[in-house]
Amino acid sequence: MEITLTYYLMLSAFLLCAGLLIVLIKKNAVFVLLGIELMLNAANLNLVAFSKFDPSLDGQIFAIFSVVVAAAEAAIALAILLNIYKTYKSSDLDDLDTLNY
Amino acid sequence: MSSWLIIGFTLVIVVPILYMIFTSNIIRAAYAFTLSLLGLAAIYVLLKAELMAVVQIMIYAGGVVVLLIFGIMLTRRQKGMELVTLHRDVALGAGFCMILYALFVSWIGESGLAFTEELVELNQVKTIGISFLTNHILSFEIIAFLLLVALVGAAFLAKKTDSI
Amino acid sequence: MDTAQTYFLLTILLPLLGGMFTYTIGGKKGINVAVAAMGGGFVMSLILLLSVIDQPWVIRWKWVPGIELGWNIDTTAAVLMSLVSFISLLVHLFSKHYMFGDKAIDRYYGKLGFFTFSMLGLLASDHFLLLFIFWELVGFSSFLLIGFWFDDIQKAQGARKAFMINRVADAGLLIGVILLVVELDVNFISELKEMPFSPMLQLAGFGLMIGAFGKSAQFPFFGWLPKAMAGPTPVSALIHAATMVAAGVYLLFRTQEILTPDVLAVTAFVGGLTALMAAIAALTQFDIKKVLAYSTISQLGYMVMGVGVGAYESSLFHLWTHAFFKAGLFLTAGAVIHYYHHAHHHCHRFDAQDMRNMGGLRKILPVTFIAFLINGMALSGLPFFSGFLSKEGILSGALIWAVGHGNAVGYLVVVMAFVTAALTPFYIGRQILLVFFGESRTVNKPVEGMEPIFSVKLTLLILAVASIWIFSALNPFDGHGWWLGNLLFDDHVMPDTSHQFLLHVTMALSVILVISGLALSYRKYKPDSAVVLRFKTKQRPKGLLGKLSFNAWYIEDIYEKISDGFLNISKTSFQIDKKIIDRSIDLFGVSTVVFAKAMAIVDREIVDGLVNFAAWVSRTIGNAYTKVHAARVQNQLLWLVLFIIVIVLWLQF
Amino acid sequence: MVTFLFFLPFLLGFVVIGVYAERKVAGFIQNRLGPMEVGPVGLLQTIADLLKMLQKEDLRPRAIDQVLFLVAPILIFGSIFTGFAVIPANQEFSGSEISAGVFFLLAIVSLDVLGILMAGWGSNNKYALYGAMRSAAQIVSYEIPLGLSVLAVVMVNQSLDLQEISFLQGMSGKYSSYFLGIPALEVSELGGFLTWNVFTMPVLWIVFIVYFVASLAESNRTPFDLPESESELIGGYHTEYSGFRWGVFMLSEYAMMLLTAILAVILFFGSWNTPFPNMGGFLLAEWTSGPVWGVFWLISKSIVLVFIQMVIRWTYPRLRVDQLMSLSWKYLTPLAILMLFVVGIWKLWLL
Repeated sequence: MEITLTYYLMLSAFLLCAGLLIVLIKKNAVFVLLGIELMLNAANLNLVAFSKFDPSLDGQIFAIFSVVVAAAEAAIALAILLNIYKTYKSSDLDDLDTLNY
Repeated sequence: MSSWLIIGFTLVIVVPILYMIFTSNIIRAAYAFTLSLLGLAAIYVLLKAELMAVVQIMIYAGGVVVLLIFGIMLTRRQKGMELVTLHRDVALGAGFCMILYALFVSWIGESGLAFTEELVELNQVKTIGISFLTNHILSFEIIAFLLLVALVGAAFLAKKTDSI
Repeated sequence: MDTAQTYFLLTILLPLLGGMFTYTIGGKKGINVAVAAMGGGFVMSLILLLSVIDQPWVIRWKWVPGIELGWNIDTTAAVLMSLVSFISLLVHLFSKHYMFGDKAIDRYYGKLGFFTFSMLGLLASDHFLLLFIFWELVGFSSFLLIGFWFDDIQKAQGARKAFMINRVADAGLLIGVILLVVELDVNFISELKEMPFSPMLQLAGFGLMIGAFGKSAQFPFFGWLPKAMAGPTPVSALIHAATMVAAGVYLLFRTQEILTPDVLAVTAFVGGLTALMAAIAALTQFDIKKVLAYSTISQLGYMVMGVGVGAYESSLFHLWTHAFFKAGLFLTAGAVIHYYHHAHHHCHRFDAQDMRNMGGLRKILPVTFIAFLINGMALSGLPFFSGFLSKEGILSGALIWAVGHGNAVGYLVVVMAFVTAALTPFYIGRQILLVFFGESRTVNKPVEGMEPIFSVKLTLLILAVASIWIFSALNPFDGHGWWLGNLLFDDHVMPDTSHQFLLHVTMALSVILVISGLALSYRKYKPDSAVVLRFKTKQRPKGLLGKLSFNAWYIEDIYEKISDGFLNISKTSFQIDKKIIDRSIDLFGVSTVVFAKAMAIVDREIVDGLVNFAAWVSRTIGNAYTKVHAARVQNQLLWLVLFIIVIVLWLQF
Repeated sequence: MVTFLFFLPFLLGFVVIGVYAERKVAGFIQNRLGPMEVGPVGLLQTIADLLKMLQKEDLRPRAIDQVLFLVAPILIFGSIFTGFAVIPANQEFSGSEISAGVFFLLAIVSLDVLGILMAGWGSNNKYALYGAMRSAAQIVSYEIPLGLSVLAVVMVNQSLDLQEISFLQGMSGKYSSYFLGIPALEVSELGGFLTWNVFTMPVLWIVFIVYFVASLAESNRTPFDLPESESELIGGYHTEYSGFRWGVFMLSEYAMMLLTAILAVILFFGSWNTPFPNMGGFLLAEWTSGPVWGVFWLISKSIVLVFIQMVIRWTYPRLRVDQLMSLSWKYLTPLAILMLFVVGIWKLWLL
């Protein structure tokens, strides 16, 4: 069985859709964060897979950058989450409806 | 051998993700996510991207996931209540995502991106390191600065006082 | 800094610095420093006098932009400055003995230096504002001196009263100064000249006059001077003899060029009236210092009257002679009091100033007696003493003035002046007889060896000798023969020869009056007379006139009544304010509140109701619309995904 | 696979001896004898304890999260043991040939935080959770000075491959090596301790101290053992474990000690190179080099460091949490950054 680029792309698409699904259907904010990370990983997989056929390895470099950005994003998101939890005593996204009224 | 390894590690990725979708236990979901990340790192190794794999383990598995688990523990640690989360709009979300996945699959099939030839071995760490400090020096600096700002901001946001 | 400024600054600052040094360092050495500095100041004032004989010194400096202040030291100022320095030096010397042992003596010398500085500054200042500043400084430092024994509540209150009365009169001076500086643009005393009559000028003149009255203790304000006796006796000598009280006379003398005839007339009349009233008050006093205080007021009345009638050079002359003999009288009185303090130091309730307790001091304090006698004679105006000369000038001036104007008020002034001239020897003779003659009425065994020490004796004798005629004028019968007169007033000293007759009349009359006054007092108060014997029982005078005199025309009670009246008025107006005005304002407030409540109901129910209705309508619509785009992140993401799919499909197909 | 075959038995043996040695060292420091009863001078004491431990009942409290509770010790030991995969044992055998070897080692070892958190959470016990949180915070904090100090060595040797770093510290390196970094003192031919990193680059002594302190914290040893401080947290994250599972935790701790010691030896003290230099006719370095000698030198040097770790454990008192954090963030991290800078300048300008 030949493993081609298509295989990785399919896997990446799966990761993306799974992440999107988690973002959409989970009520807990931490879960949503997990979903977002998953989607970022899908992008990374794509980049790395493409860079396998590229001598300059720019794809990998870009993927490393994106991993770093993901780390920064996770830190900020968690800090915000902690503040939200302190304020609302809940990490459920549906409870954050103060602006609705 | 290699193909079967790839398929095996694909399973290591996919099964935990499916578990994540169906479970309502956040902690277990986080560990499942870690497992899939490790699987992804293995895939990277098989893609000859060793540095990327190590970065994946170091930053995602060692950093981001620890942070996430910390977040979960900090937000739910007061009571001994069950750490579960509820689902919402399951049918709608699943429908949309399936449609999207179908579309992706059809596109990928149509696109014909099916390279198979492989590059010669090269010292990836060295290549990437030189690229970082030559072609991508600006991005490198910006990303470093972004990281610094984000960490300082996160520390400021998460500190105990209420003066936000 | 040129020589003039150096001399001047040394003159006025040396006493201040010496006093401050003493106050800071304290102790016996410090006192010597103060006395030495005062001596230096006196020497400097003499040098200053010598250097300004030819040419007056005028020193000007910019104070704030547009306003110049200045000193003006002409011969008059210089003479008076050296006089003040001299008296102050003597007082410094005398106090060394008199105040010996007082625990706050360093503070005393500090205050003394401060007072001397203020007085010298007052004499030297040229600008009216500067004059006012030093005027107030003099008042304040005299308050400090009078209230030196402030832990005695009576003395503290006396100091306060003296100060307050001064303040009332100072308001007049302030008005006058402001009118002069602001309205009439008259800034410098040395540049004064005759001005055309104007109501403003009249008003300013009255203001200055009131200020001078206050400082010189004239008729409505003379209550403060006896109060000021609360201070130490040397202070009384300093304040009453030469310095502070002379400030008023000095002011009038300096500004007489711009005083209108009306002001002068009032000045002359009030001066005469004061002289008479104070002389009468002095008749029945028992306190040795109060007699002298009323006598001072009386003499000041003379001086003020002299300025009023135009005999201002005689006024200044009288100021000069009076400074010496009155200072001498006070200091000798101080010596007497000192003696009684020590003779009765075992008895605390003893009043060392009460003449009814005294008598027979002639043998115990011979030097003091001689000094007192000479000074007393000078005061009473006996020929061959300085007092005769200067008083002669004032009396003749008044007579000439009255004859010149020919109205009833003028003659009234003359009559009052002559009556006073007869009363003066009477009360001073009474004092001498009561204090020095006969036998002691309390101390049976005279305390020997209480004659003051040499420096004090020297002080007393200097002052006594200075009261002999020869130190004022060569001719013992020439009232205008002051040998400083030529220096001070150029050449117009001699009156017209047409009044030669009046001069002779005055002289004869005054000599007769003085001698008869003295004789009368000897007849009434000679030793062992009935009146004197009665004093052992400490009676008070009886009869209307006696009470009036003893209580000094009840002037202080009138002050009390006035202040009570003011208090009552203010209380009444407070009640009116509280009961009527506040009530009406409260009523207005309450009615406003009620009206506002009513308006609030209208506002809330009708105006707000409309707004609320509008808000309700929009909220209802909004709520309905909210259902469509629910504010849930994930719902919106769901819509987002849907639209992505739709767009993708649309692009694809 | 070779790693598996060589290091796993070695590790087990090391733990048995290490526990015994630790007790003896403690006895020596506290001026007593230590275990004396079982076997000659108590040599069999650890074996006896091991047997007792293995026979214990496998206790599982009812309220635990079964999966996490069971997986946690395996994850911890697994991650640490994976770290051994990249360790070169001698010239011949260089472990897994990953070009980012030392980086991989740090990364995979950092996974044991997840295991600790898993154990603490899975136990469903307050003390266990506190211990786990403390431990995670500590390990994450000390990873930074640790990584920076390793980075300094990496800069000196310009390689992430541990085997290459090892070669550079001997006679067979690619580049010439200079004693104390002075080009006049070339020692490439002499070998021995003269070519070790700490001697060719003396600043690395300071870096080594930073590394050593951080590695103590990484392996949760005294004075940084507050995650499991018995007196406060009754054992920390492994409160609820017993028997064999507890033994795995113990094994992980000793494995971590050994791993950090071996890494220190590889990075600073010449890896498997001999300490004896060639001296004229006495070619000591060449006589004492070879595959077997390499393993011997590596292990013996590591055991010296482990001994130092034990001595420190029984000498110093435990730190407070705030002291722990301030030590990491206020002292070690800035010092490591400064040293990185100094080493970089030294490398660029002097060599």
